[in-house]
Amino acid sequence: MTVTGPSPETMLEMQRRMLRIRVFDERASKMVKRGQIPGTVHTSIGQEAQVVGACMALRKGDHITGNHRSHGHPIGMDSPLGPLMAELVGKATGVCKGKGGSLHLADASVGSLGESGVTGSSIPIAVGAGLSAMVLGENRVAMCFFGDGAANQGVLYESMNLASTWKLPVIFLCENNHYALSTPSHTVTAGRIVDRASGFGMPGVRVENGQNIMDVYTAVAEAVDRARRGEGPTLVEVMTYRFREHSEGLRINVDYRDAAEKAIWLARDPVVMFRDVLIAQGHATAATMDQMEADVAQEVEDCANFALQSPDPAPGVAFEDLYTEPYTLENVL
Amino acid sequence: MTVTGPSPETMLEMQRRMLRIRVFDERASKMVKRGQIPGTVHTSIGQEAQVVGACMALRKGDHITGNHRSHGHPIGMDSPLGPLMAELVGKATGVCKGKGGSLHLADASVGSLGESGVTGSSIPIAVGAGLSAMVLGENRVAMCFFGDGAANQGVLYESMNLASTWKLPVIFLCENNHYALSTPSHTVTAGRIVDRASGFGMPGVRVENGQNIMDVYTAVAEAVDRARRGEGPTLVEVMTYRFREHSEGLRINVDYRDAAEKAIWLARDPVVMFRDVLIAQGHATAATMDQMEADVAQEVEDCANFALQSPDPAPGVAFEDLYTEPYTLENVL
Amino acid sequence: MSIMTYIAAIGAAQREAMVADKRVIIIGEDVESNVYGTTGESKQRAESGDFVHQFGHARVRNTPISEEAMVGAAIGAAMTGLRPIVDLSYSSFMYMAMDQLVNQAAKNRYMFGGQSSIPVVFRSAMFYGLNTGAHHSDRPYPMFMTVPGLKVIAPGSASDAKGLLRTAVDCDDPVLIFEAVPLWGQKEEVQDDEYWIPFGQARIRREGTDVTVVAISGAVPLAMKAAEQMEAKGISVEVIDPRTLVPLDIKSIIASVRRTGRLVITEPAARTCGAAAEISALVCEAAFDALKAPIKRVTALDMQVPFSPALEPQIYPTTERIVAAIQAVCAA
Amino acid sequence: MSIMTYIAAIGAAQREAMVADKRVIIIGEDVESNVYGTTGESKQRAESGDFVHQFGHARVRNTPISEEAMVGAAIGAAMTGLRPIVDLSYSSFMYMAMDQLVNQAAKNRYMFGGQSSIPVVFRSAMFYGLNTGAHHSDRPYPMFMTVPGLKVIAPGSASDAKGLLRTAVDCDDPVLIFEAVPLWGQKEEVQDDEYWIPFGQARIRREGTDVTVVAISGAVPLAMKAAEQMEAKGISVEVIDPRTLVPLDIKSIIASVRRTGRLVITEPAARTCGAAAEISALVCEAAFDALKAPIKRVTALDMQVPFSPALEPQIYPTTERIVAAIQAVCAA
Ligand SMILES: Cc1ncc(C[n+]2csc(CCOP(=O)(O)OP(=O)(O)O)c2C)c(N)n1
Ligand SMILES: Cc1ncc(C[n+]2csc(CCOP(=O)(O)OP(=O)(O)O)c2C)c(N)n1
Ligand SMILES: [Mg+2]
Ligand SMILES: [Mg+2]
Repeated sequence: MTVTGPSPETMLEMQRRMLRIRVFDERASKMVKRGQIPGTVHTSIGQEAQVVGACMALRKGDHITGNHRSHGHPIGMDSPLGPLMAELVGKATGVCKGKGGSLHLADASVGSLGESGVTGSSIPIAVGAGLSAMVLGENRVAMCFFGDGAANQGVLYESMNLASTWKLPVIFLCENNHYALSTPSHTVTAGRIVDRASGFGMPGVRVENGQNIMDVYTAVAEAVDRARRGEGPTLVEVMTYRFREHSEGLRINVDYRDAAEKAIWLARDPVVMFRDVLIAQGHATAATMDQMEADVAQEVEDCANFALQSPDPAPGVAFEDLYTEPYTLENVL
Repeated sequence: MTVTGPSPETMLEMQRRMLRIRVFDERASKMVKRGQIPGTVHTSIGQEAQVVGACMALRKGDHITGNHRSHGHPIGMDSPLGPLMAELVGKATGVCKGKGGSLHLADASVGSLGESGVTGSSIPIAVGAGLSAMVLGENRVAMCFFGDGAANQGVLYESMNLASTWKLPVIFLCENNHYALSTPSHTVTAGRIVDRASGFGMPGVRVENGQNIMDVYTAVAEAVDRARRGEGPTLVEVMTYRFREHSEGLRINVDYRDAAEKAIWLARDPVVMFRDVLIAQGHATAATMDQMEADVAQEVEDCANFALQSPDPAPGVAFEDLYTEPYTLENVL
Repeated sequence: MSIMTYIAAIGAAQREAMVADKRVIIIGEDVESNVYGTTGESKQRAESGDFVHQFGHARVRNTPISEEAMVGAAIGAAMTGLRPIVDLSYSSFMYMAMDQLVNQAAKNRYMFGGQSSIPVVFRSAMFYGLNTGAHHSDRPYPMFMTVPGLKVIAPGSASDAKGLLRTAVDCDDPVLIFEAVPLWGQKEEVQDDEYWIPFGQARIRREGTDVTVVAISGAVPLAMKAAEQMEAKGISVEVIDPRTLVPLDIKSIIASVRRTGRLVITEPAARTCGAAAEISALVCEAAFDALKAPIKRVTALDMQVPFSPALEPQIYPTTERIVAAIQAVCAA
Repeated sequence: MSIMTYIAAIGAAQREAMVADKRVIIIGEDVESNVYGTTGESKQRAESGDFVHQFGHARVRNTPISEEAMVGAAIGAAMTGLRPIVDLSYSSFMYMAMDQLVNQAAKNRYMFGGQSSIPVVFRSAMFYGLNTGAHHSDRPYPMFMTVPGLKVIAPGSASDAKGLLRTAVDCDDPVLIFEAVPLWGQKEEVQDDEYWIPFGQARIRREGTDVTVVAISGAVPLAMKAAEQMEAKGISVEVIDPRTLVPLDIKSIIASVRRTGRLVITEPAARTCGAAAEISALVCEAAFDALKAPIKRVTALDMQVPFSPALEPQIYPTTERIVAAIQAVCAA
């Protein structure tokens, strides 16, 4: 069976989610600069097609795990923005009560099991979600997002081998944005990541133009479909690019990405490109797109205000959730 | 450049080393049964061609690391047997002063950096030896031995990627004896191990008949030659079989290896087969082979007596070598 | 009641837990063939006692040698509906999975504000004193005590092992259970029916009035022997086994020290930053006024484990060293 | 002499070591571009101050994100002629390499009867108190103190950092150096020429007669502030920084406690089984008779680290908590 293309409604929703990531991350970046968000954030700006194309191939009940480049994944699953932004700001209304922050988000309401600040570390968690699906006979799929840098961590190959031998419904989604922090992928990665799949008995698919959301969606939907049929995991490598620095506020004075390369990729803006597609295919007009962008801008405006106006977590919240039973200060002091 | 075949002398030395492993391990097995060797040992009986064919492709100055199936590797590098057997017995004259035992042997005199009781754990150590060779400009090669079971440990893939990107002179030698303890390789391993090489930008070679020492030698010699030329690492998977139980004294009442399979492999005894080859090719006669076997039997007899008659390590030896500077009991009590 | 070995009690608890709750699964290397003896009545696959036969391959699963993925998958499975028991065999292999244990198992629930719970049990066996060498002889439980979010238990007897393992499986938090292999063969009267021993409740193995000996895991029988020997000398020794180290029943220990005024702590782990150090520090903080003598620790030495039988016994606590410590604190 | 920050002192020591010995190499993620600021004068690659320019790519190597292989390769390289410095960046990432650190670095020389030595330095930074969340805020040095065979150091100032790192690089055993990022920006007078500070020698940061405060790593400046505040109140506080935890200069600590009769220990690690617990136990064993009051610990709580600035400061020791502890032991 092949996957039928997405409906116009789905395509419009894709654009909406890409916009939500774009505007949310742009706002988060500003809020870091203004000191409204403590620490730092890693934006998915430029990678929206790769994120949303993958997430839209999933359905309610499926699970995802992710990494430090974290907001895009839950937003791609349609997380409400308010609790996410409140989490970045460290407020009581944050999706993790202000205890996780940007790098360590989870939103159970959309199947997000957790973004891991430790790269690669959340990969086997998704394998476990696949295991429980199989053992409990629940027809769900688990997808883990990780970068080209994390693709050099051994746990990925242990996880691929385990998922493959057990034929678990898991998608290994490699976000290849060509760099791990300041390190060019080709200088630390032997061979092509996608080619590592076959040695572990699973198909490997590479989306060469990860800026084109339809390409990403089609490839991932095929993999998800395969997983649901009980045929096991797939490795999907999506070629993309981050438009901004590794993390907000980070200053690396070495030009590790050359200007020409940057220019080429910046011209491939997934949000702009797909807007044109939607209009060209008659699914939208400039006016409806402008409206959508205005709506998203308003939504992000609201979530930022919600976050900034929310109260700080009460001091005692720091001492909750270490264990399932209540844990009093007396225990820890 | 292709590797020229081994000289008759080399071929005779191959047989001698295989015999030394065979008889040494048979003796060690008996000594475990008699309670002369504490703990257990893992024999390489049946895998002699795989071990010696690989070791003979190396030369003095090269390094090896290994695993719990440990004696074969240093013997393959021509370790003196006395200190090895004394180590298994836990004597002062042991190659590690009686502090390592069977699973944790090292013999610096032949370039053995250490057999690791923790499977897979010695793999990156060999990568480090390759790194020092390159940085210091020393033309040596490092080879790590690991099993089909260890091939599912992530550290192998991190190590292969690192050696490959840095083009280090490292040979990854997988001893595929089809089982990890009681677990059939195919039940826990997706795809073929050899096929995992290409995804990490290195050649993978599989020796289908690992009982034939010439096949093993040729394949490994090519890989070593490549490494010496500065062309980087190779993964060599050698198909073989262990003739005995996973470890001596271990009793698993489940027949995890079926009789038919066992019979086929036991008929492929590398020591018997190569003896016939040497005679058929006129490099030896039945008489010279009998003599070699008698000499090795005597050598093993002597090493066993040496081991049994050697003194126990002095109590204080337990408190040496934790650090390079002397460490007195006062520090630890 | 029946007389049962420690390892049989572990097996019994696993079987009971598998019967009681379909969400419980066992994963690990060679669990299907029952290599380590806790997933079958005997090692005979043919027998009905075998876990694979009783519960099926879906719930009793051999894993590749991939500790990190195995542990991570167990955590992910626990976050999504299963209650896995992971058999890590030797404690010395836990380091392969350290990131998953420390960064995922211990932190996820907390970091994510309680959105998930992680009901998973990690079993490992401390094979020390058996000439297995430094790669197979670690007693690393203190390392895990330093990690908030993990529960760490170390049963000292068969009956404790059964009741505590049941509690561990029913616990909604990650639990690490450390079994001392020198105890595996030790027998004790064990209830045949199901029972659960709550965490954080020490067991007073022997009452006494002159000195308190806190003994952990494999050190418990040594402490009991030492107590008998001292009794002959007219010194009354109270032996307490905390049984669970996180949470730790410090109240019972302090109450005992307030009665006796003297404390010796013995455990098979190395000295530096061990459980004994923590207990010593807690007592010194909370019951300093009651102390009549210095607190003494009888632990393994800060040394790796040598293979030779001529060397290895020097590393661990012995009845003799415990006796000497008791005499020293009683003389003070 | 010049005024230097802690992180600049680390960079200076690395540069001196690279100049002094061709066998010294630096490997780690993003070391070539000097992301963390210890492999270049500034972050300007163009500048001659940059390590890659000065020493070349063969000796300053970016690694893939493969902590386990990176650490293992460094160990193997150290066994065969190099003296690597491994930059592991955040301490919280060390768990990925735990097996290599514990089973190889700490055990190889011992298991193999001294056939090899392992001169390697593992640098990692404890980024706590900076709202980086639980995956980036660990202070795990006590975990490594439990492993015989490793040396564990935690410099508390810029001058100590420079001298101790030089000693670490010249040491023939594996050394783990934990740098507290809250100290990275702290300045101190540092000798411009080369010098080495021996391991196992505590530094008395301040002499005093009423109470001894042992302060570790990031807790040192807090203890110094507390001491000043107490001086105003007429209480004379001696502040000791052990500087190296394995080996530990317990003799100097005991000597001080014998003078003052009172002890407070403060450190940024969690309480259970921390360095403070070990020091407390050692002092209670060796100087019980000299103690006039209970030993108090002021450590991080046994809690994971929350992200929110409204929550995180509650987790760590503060000057206020140290002051309270000093007053408590002086009142006793
Ligand atoms: C185990 C571990 N090592 C190192 C880091 C530090 N670090 C954070 S992000 C990053 C780069 C990750 O690159 P990639 O996986 O390609 O993701 P990207 O940032 O490019 O999206 C590094 C090295 C980490 N968080 N975890
Ligand atoms: C990290 C680790 N996990 C598990 C073990 C226990 N163990 C020892 S040998 C072995 C099987 C190894 O199989 P393989 O790598 O194929 O080597 P073989 O014994 O077949 O030569 C296992 C699981 C170990 N020593 N180390
Ligand atoms: Mg990347
Ligand atoms: Mg095998």
